[in-house]
Amino acid sequence: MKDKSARAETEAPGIKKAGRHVSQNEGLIFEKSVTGKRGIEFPPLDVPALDPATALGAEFARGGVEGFPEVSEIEVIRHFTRLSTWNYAIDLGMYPLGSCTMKYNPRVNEFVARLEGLATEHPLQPDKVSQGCLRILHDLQKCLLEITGMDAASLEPVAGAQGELTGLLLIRAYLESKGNARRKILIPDSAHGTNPASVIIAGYEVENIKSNARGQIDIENFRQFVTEDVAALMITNPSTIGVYEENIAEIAEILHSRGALLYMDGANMNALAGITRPGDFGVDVMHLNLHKTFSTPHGGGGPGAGPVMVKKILEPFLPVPVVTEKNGEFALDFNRPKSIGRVRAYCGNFGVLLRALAYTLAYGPGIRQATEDAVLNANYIRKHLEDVYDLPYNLPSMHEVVFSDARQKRHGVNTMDIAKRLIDYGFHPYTTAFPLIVSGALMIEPTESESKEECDLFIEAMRSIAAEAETNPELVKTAPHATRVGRLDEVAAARKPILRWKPRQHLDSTPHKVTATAVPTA
Amino acid sequence: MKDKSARAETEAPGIKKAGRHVSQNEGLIFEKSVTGKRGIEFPPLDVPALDPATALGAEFARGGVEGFPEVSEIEVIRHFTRLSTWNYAIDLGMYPLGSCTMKYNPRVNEFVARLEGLATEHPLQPDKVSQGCLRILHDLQKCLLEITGMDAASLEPVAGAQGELTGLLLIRAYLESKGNARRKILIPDSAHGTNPASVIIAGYEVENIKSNARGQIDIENFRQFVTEDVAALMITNPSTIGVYEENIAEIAEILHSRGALLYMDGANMNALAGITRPGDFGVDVMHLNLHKTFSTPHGGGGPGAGPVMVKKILEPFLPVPVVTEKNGEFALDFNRPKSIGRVRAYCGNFGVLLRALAYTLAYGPGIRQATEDAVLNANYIRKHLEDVYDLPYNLPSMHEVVFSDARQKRHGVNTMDIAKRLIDYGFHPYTTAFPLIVSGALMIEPTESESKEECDLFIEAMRSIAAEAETNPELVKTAPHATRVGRLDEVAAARKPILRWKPRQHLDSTPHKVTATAVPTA
Amino acid sequence: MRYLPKSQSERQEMLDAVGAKSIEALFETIPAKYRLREALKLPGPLSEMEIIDYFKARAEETSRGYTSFLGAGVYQHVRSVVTDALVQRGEFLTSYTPYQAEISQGTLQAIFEFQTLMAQLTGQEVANASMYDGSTALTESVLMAERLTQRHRVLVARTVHPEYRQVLATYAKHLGIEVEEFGFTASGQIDLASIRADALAESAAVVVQSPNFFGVLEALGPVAEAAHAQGALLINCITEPLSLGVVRPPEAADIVALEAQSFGVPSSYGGPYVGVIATRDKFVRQMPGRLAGETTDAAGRRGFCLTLATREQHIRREKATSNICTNEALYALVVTIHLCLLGKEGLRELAAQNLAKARFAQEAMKAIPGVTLPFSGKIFNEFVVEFPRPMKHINERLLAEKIIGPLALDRYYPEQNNRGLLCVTEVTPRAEIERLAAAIRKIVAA
Amino acid sequence: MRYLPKSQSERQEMLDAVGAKSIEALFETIPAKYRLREALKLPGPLSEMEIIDYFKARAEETSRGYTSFLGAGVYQHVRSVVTDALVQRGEFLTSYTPYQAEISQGTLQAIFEFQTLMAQLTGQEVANASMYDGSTALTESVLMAERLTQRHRVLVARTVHPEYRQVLATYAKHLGIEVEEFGFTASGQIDLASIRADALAESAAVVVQSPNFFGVLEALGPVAEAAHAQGALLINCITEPLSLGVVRPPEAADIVALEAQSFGVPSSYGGPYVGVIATRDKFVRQMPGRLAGETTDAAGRRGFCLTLATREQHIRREKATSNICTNEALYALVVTIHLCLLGKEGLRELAAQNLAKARFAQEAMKAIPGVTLPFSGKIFNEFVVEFPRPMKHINERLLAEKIIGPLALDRYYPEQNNRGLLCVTEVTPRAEIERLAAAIRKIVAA
Ligand SMILES: Cc1ncc(COP(=O)(O)O)c(C=O)c1O
Ligand SMILES: Cc1ncc(COP(=O)(O)O)c(C=O)c1O
Repeated sequence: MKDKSARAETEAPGIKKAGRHVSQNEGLIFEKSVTGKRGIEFPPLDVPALDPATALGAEFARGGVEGFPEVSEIEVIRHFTRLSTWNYAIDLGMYPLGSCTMKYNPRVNEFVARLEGLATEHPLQPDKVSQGCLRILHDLQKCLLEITGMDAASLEPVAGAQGELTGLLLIRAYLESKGNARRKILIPDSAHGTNPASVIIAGYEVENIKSNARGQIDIENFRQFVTEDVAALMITNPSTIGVYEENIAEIAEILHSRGALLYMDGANMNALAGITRPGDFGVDVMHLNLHKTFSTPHGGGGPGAGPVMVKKILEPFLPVPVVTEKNGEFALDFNRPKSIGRVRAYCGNFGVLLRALAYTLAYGPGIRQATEDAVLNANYIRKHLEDVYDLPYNLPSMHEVVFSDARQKRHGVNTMDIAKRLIDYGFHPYTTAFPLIVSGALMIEPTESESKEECDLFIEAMRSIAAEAETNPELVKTAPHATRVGRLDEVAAARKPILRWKPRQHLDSTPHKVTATAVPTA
Repeated sequence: MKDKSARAETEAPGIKKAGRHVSQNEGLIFEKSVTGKRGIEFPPLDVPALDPATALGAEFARGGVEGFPEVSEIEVIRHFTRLSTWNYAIDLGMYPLGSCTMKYNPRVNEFVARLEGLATEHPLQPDKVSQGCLRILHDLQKCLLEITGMDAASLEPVAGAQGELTGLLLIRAYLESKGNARRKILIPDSAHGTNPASVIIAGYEVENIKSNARGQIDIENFRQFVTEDVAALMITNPSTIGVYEENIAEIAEILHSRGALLYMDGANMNALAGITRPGDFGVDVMHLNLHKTFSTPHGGGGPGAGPVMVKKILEPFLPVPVVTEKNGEFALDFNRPKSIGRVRAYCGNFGVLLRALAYTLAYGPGIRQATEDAVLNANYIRKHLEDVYDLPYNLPSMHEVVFSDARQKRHGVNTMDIAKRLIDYGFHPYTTAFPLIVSGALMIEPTESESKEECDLFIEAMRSIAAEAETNPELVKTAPHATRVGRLDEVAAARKPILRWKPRQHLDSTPHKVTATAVPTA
Repeated sequence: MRYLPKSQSERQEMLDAVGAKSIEALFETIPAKYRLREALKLPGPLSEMEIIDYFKARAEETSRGYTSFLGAGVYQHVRSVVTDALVQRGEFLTSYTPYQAEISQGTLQAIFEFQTLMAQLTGQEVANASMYDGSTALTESVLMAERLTQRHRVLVARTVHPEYRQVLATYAKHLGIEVEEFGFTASGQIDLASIRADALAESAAVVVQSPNFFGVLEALGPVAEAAHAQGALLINCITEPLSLGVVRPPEAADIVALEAQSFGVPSSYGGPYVGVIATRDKFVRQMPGRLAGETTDAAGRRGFCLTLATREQHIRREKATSNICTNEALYALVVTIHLCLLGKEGLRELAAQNLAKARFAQEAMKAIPGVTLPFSGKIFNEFVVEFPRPMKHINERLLAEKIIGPLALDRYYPEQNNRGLLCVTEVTPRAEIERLAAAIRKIVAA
Repeated sequence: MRYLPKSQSERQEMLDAVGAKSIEALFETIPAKYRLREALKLPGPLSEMEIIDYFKARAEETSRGYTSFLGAGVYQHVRSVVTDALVQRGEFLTSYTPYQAEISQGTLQAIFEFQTLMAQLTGQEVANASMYDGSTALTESVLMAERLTQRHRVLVARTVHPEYRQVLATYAKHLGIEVEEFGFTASGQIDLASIRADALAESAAVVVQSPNFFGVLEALGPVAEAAHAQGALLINCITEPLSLGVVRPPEAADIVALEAQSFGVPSSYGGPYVGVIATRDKFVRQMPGRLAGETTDAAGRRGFCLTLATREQHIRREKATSNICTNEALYALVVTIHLCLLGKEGLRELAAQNLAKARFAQEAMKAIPGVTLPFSGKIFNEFVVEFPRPMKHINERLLAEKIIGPLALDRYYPEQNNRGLLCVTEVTPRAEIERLAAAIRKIVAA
C-alpha cells in the first residue's frame, strides 16, 4: 500500500490539525508570457486617435516595455489563484504572531470599503462633495479618543512607524515651543525596531534603558536617566513580552516633573481596549496600529494605519490636514500655523480607517469583551505550556505570552526550529524575531479570534513538538516537512541577491521550466 | 535528509505540474458547535415583539431545531475556506471532463449577476418595473436564436435535462395537434443518460438504435426504424464520442418525410457555435446547456439553464411564460392557449441566463474563435496520445476525443485507474462514465480555455501514466497518492448509507475528533 | 480575445502539429453547404467595462427605490456578505459535480452538511443534495409517491402554490397521473372533510403546503392520519422554510418538498433557487436527486462520496427515479453557509421577528376602514387582505407611490378578485408598513 | 458577539483552567484606579446590516453623479473585477508579512513579480516591495541619496507635487537636510539654468518629476548630466506611471520614486496607495523597504524569501535605512495583477488612449474664447488651463453643474490664481469633456 506509507510520512500520528494535499505548481508570470496574448480589452476610443510616436517625438516616445508579460485573463486567474494556495492565512487557522495581533478580518469591512461613493472619491475634491468621507473620519476619531482617553487625534499616519515619527515630531515641536527640543529619547531594550529607527528621523538620539529582572522598568534607576536632555520616554505598554508596566503612572509623573513627555507605542492596545485608557494613566502621545487592534487586513505586509492620539498641549502641532466639524459640516483644516506639517500626501489611508470604524461599530462598548477573550486565550495557552517551555519572565501575561527555547536548546533545537515544525502541525509560527531581552524567544499572541478548540490544538502541537525535541531533534531541526518547499537558503539569497526576473536567466524557458518550483534546478 | 525523501515519494520525477503542500483538516460543522455561540446578529426589532409560543399555540409552536450548529462568524469563514481547499477547480487547472465543457467562468459575469436592481428583483413584480430583467432575457433569446438558426425559444428550463423534457413535450403537443402523438423516441446508444430518462417522463417509449462501426447512425437501417410509431429522433451532435453526425441533414429529411421530428441535444454546441447552425441542417427542436457552452459556473453540480430553441411549427406550444417585445416594451406572455403549460415556477434561472448573455456579449461574432480553439485543442491532444491510447472510433474529432483503456487493460489498469493517477499529476480526471458504446472510455474535452502549455503538460502526464501502466501498474491502480484522502470505499457507502450527521454517531466528539478526516478512525 | 489563452502563432504551431492545413480542415466533416460563410449577427465583442455598463443600465430599469410587499414563494431576507465571499471562492464556484471524491471533498462534505441541516429543519430522516426548485421538488415528490405506492392518482390542495400545481400538471399529464384538487375553508386551511375516503384509497398521496399559499399554517396531523388510514402518503410542500424556526416541523409528512430560497439566496427575478426533498429512511431508494454519504478510504480516513447512484439517470437511464442531473449545488452551498451563520439561535430569532412584523402589518391593515383579513388561520409572515376595490385599482395607485403592493390573488384564483397576498419580513421597515397602510387608506377612501 | 468564537461556559472553563477566580483577576496588574468602571461611550454594537446601512448612507453624501476632472497625483483608470476577485482571496488578504517563507510562497513570488514589473516599467535595475505612497517614497529617496553621497543638501524642482515636497520638508527638517527649490520656464519644465553648479556640487541629489505636477514631461538627460557632473544624483518622481506605457522610462535617473495608484488601485479618498523606489543595483544596499529574492531549498527547488534584511529596522534598529515596517503589500499585489492583465499591449493601448483624450481636451479648452494653455511643454493626460476668471469663480459654477472642475493651482502656487490643472483619462467620456467645455464657455462669457 504505497499510498498509506506515503501519507504516514507526513501525517505523523501526533499531527491532527493538518494533512497534505496535491498542490499546483506555477512558474513566474514572465515564464508564461507569449507574444500576442491579451488579458484585457478596452472600450473603443471615442476621440480621434493619436500616434504616441508622433505626438511625443523621438525625445519622449517609448517603444514598449521590455519583457512585460502577455497572458490571457484565465491565465491571470489561475496564476494568482495557484500562488494564493501556497500561503497560510487567518482565514485558514490560528496565526499566533506575537506583537502582530493577527485577528479575524471581518468580511463586511471589505464590502463597505468597496462601496461606490467611498472607494471612488478623490482626495482633492471639494469638502462639499466629501461630507460622507469626512464624517467617517470624524466618527472614527471620536471612537479612538474615547477608547484611548486622549484629547485630539491625527489620522494621517499610514503605519505604526509613521505614527511613531509623527508623535516624536509633535513632542519635538512642543518642546521647541517651550524653548528647548532636548536631545534624547529613552527606549527600553524590549522595544520594537521601529521605535529607535523613528527616533533618528525625528532628529533625536536613542538612549536604551535596560529592563530589570522582571522585564519592567526599574523605577529607581529610571529617575537617574531622566535628565534635562531627555525629551521623552517611548514605551510599549503592555511591553513586547506581554506584561503591563506596573509603574507607568509613576513613570509619567517622573517625566512630567522634569519637563519630559511620555510616548506610548499602542501596538499592543488589544490588551487594554475597554479595560484601561492610556490618557488616564499619564500618556501624552501615542499611536495605534489599526491593522492590529482594529482588525484591518494585513494583506501580506500592509497596508496599515497608525493614527496618533495626543493630549491638549500637543494638539496645536498636529500634522495637516485635520478633520473638523462645525454644526454638522465637516471639513479638512489646513490652516494650522503651529503644525509640524505634512507626513503624507492627501488625507491618510482612508480605506483602512474606514474598515477600523466598521470594526469599532460592530463591537461598540463590547470591545471590552474582545480584550478579555484575547487575554484569556494568552493565559490559557501559557498555563498549558509553562511546564514544557521556559518562561523567562513570569509576571502575569496580558494579550501574549513569551517563552524562551532554553530547554529545547539543550537538544540543539532552537525557537526557529520549533516555529518551522509548527507548520507541519498546521499552524503559522509565533514571532521569533524579538524582543531582544529574551534570547530565543517564542512570542505567542493568539488574539480573541481563536476558539478554545483551536487553542487546544495549538497547545497539543506545542507539547508534541517539545517531546519531539527530546526524542527526535533532527525531525524538528529539518522541519517543515509538509510544505511544497523546504527551508530556504536565506544566506545564499542575501549573498548574491536575485531581486528580479531577467530573460537571460531563464532562456531555456519551456513548459517544463514553468514548474521549476517543483523540479530540482540542480 | 528526511524531508527530501518525504517529498520524493509524492513528487515522482515525472510529475511536473503539481506537488504536495500542508492542508488543513476540518470536522463537520456540527462537531464544532458549542451552545451559545452566534454567527450573525440582527438589527433590533422595530415593532412590538411577539412570543412565538403564545402566538402560534401548542399546535404549531416549535422549541428549537435539534442539533442545529452554533458557531461564530470566523469559524464559518474558516470551515468553508478549509473545505474549499480540498476541491479541484477550473480556476486551478485543466478540467477535461468530456461532455461537460468545463471552460473558464468569466469573473465579470459574477459581478453583473450581483448588481442591485438585478439580483434583487422579485419574479412576480409588475412588468413595468421589470423592464431591465425582461430586456436581458429578450436580448439573450435573440443571441441564442442567431447562434442556433432556430425561430423561437423558451428560457424556462433550468437544466439540460429539463430542456430535453420540454422539447419532447413540445414534439408531443405538436403531433397531438396533428392527431397522433405517436409512441416512440429513437435514441442512439451513445446518448447521455438524461435523454432516455426524459423520454419516459414525456410519456414516450425509448427505442435505442445502435451506432455503426464508425460510431455513427447507419443511414440505411435507420430508414427501417422510422415507422409511423416514431415521434422523433433524439440525437446528440456532435455525438458523445465527439464526432459530427455526417448524415444529420439526410436523417432530418427521412424523419420529416415520415411526419417525425428531429430533436438535437445541444450539450456539445461548443463544437459548432459560429461554424454551423442546427436550424440550418434540419433540427426541429433542441436545447442548449448554458452551464457548458455559455460558461456559467458549475458550482459543484449546478445551477444550470437548458433553454429550448424550436422551429416555427412548435412555437405555439412553448411553455409559459414567454418573453415578448412590442415597440420597446417587454412583457411576460402567459396567454398562450396551446402551451404545454409550465415546467417550472416563475421565469427560469434568470441569474444563469444573465451570465450567459454576458458571455455572449464578450465574444460577439468572435464566438467562432472559441469554437475553433476548442476543436484545435481536442485534436492536438488526440494527435499526441493516439499512439499510446486506443482510439475506438477514428473519425475526425470535434471538441473532444474519446479513447479506450484497451491497451492498459492488458496490464490490469483501467480507465478509472488512469483517471485517479491523473490527480497525482495535478489534473482533474476526464469523464469515464459513458458513452456506453465505448468500454473503458477516456472522454477528454479540453475546451478553448486551455493554453498550449496546459495541453502539453496534460499530454505529458497521460503519456507518463501510460508508461507507468506498463512498468508499475500497481502505482496506477492504487492512485491517487498525493491527495489528503485515498480512494474511498464507495461500495460500503452504498451498502449501509450514512446520509447525515447524527449526534449519537459522534458522541465522543472532542477537539481531536474534529480532525477525523486525517486520523484513522479504525 | 482576453478569454482565449492562445496567440496566433501558437494556433499555427498546433495546427501544424495536428497536420491540418488550416483550421477549416478540422471542420470538414460538416458538409460545406451547412458551414457558415458570414459571421453571426451578434452584438459585441464588448470589453469588461462595456459589459458592466450594459448591465448597470438594465439594473436602472427595474424596481430600485420601490418597496415590495411580495412573497408568494420568493422572500426577501437578510443575507450576509460572508456567504457571498465564501461561495465566490473559485474552488467552490468553478468545480464540477463531485464524482471524483478525492479532489472534491470540500463540495462533498458541504453537501453532507446540507443534507443534515435540511433533515434537522424538516424533522425528516434524510434529505437530498438539491432539486431545481420547490415546484419541481414537489412534482418529483408526487412521482416518488407514485413509485412507492404504485397508485396513479394524487389529491392536491388548492392552497398549494398555484404555479407549483401548474408544473405538477405538466409533468403528470403524460405519466398517466390523475391530479385531483380539493378546497379550503374559511380559515384558509384545507377542507379535509371534502376529501372522500374512496378517493384517498386510490391515491398515492395527499399534497398540502404549510404555511400554505395564503400564508396560513396547515394542521398536518389529521390529514396525515386520514391519508395513512387509506394507504396514501402525505406530501408537505414548504415555500417559506424560515417558518420552521418557530413552527413545528412536518414530521407527520412522509415526503417534504421544500424551496430553500429564503436562506440567503437572492430573489434574482426567479432563479436560481434551491429545491429539496426530505423523507423517511425507508423511502430513500425511491428518492430522486444526488446524495452524499460518509465512508472511509483504505487507510480508514473519513471521507464523503456521492452514493446510491443506481437511482440516477447516468446509471439507470430510462429506469431512473428522475431525469435530473445538474442540480442547484452552488445555492445549496449558499443555504448551508447561511444556516451555519444563523445557527440555532439566529434562526429562531429571525423567524420570531418575521412573526412579529406580520402581526404588526395585520393590525395595520385591519385598522383601515373597509379592509378585512378574510382568513382566520394562523400565519407566519404573509397573509391575505381583502379590499373594497379590485386589486388592479389598488396596486396601480400603490405603484405610483413606489410601492409594489400585495400580489393580486385573482391571477390564480379568479373568484378572489378583491384579495391580495401581503408579505412582510425582517427587512421590511416598520415605517414602510405604515406608509403602505396610509397609502391604502387614501386609495380606498378616495 | 458574532466575531468571538466563545460561549460563556467555555470562558468559565478556560478561566478555571487558568486558575483565575474571574476575568478581572487577569487584569490585576493594572492599578485599580486606572481600570474603567463604566462601559466606553461608543456607538454600537451594530449588526452587519446596520454597518452596511451606515456606510451606504455615507456613500450618498459624496460625489456620486458628478464628473471629475481631477488628477494631480491620483488618477481614475479602468479597474478589472478580476483583480478584486483575486485580492479578496483570504490567502492573500489575511496573511501577514511573509517572514515564514515555506508557507508564504504565494505572497513572496507575487512580490518578486512586482519588483520585476516595476524595474521593467521604470527602466531601472531593481525595485523594492513597496513604500507607503509616492510622497514618502520620494522623501525616502532623498534620505537614500544623502546616505549614498554623504551630502546634506537637495535641490527640488517646484514642478514636483507640492504635497510631496511638504512631506519631504517635514522629514528633512530634523535630519539637517537642506532643501532648496528651483523654478520652471514658460514650457512648464524645470529651469535648469537656474541651478548653480556650486549648489549642485554640494547636493546629494536633484529632484524632478515627469510628467511633472503641471502634467508636462521633463527632459531628464540634461539634468542628469549636470547633476552627475557635480557628483549629485538624479531622483525622478512619477505620480502617473501609466505614462510609461508610451513615454521613455527615466533610465537617466539614479533613483525613481513612483506612485503606482494608477494601476488598479481605487482613489479611495487618499489611500491606501502604493509607493515604490527603483534604482541601480549598486545602490540596493542603501535602498529602504522590503525585498524578495530568489533562492532554493535543500532539495534545490526554486523558492523566494525576504532578503537583505540587514537594511531594515527589525535588524538594525536605529541604524536602519528607514523606519518602515508595514508597507502596502496588498496594493502592490493589486498593481501586479492589474499589470499582468494589461500586459505589454494593453499598457501601451491604454496609455495611447489617455494621450488622445488629453489632446482632445486641450483642443476643446483652446477653442474657448479667453481660455489659454499657459505651458508649451508636451503632456500626457493632464495640463494647466488659464481662465479669464479666478478658479474659485469657475469651479463653484461647475460644481453646480455636477462637474468637479480643474484643480485650482493657487492652492499650492498663490501666484497662479487663474489657473487650473485639468486631467482626463480613458474613463472620461468625450461627451463629458464636451459638457465641461460648454459649461466653461458659458461661465467665462457670463
Ligand atoms: C510593538 C510594535 N511597535 C511598532 C510596530 C510598527 O508598526 P508598523 O509595522 O505598522 O509600522 C509594530 C508592528 O510591527 C509593533 O509590533
Ligand atoms: C450530452 C448531454 N446531454 C444532456 C446533459 C444533461 O444536462 P443537465 O446536466 O444540465 O441536465 C448533459 C450534461 O450532463 C450532457 O453531457
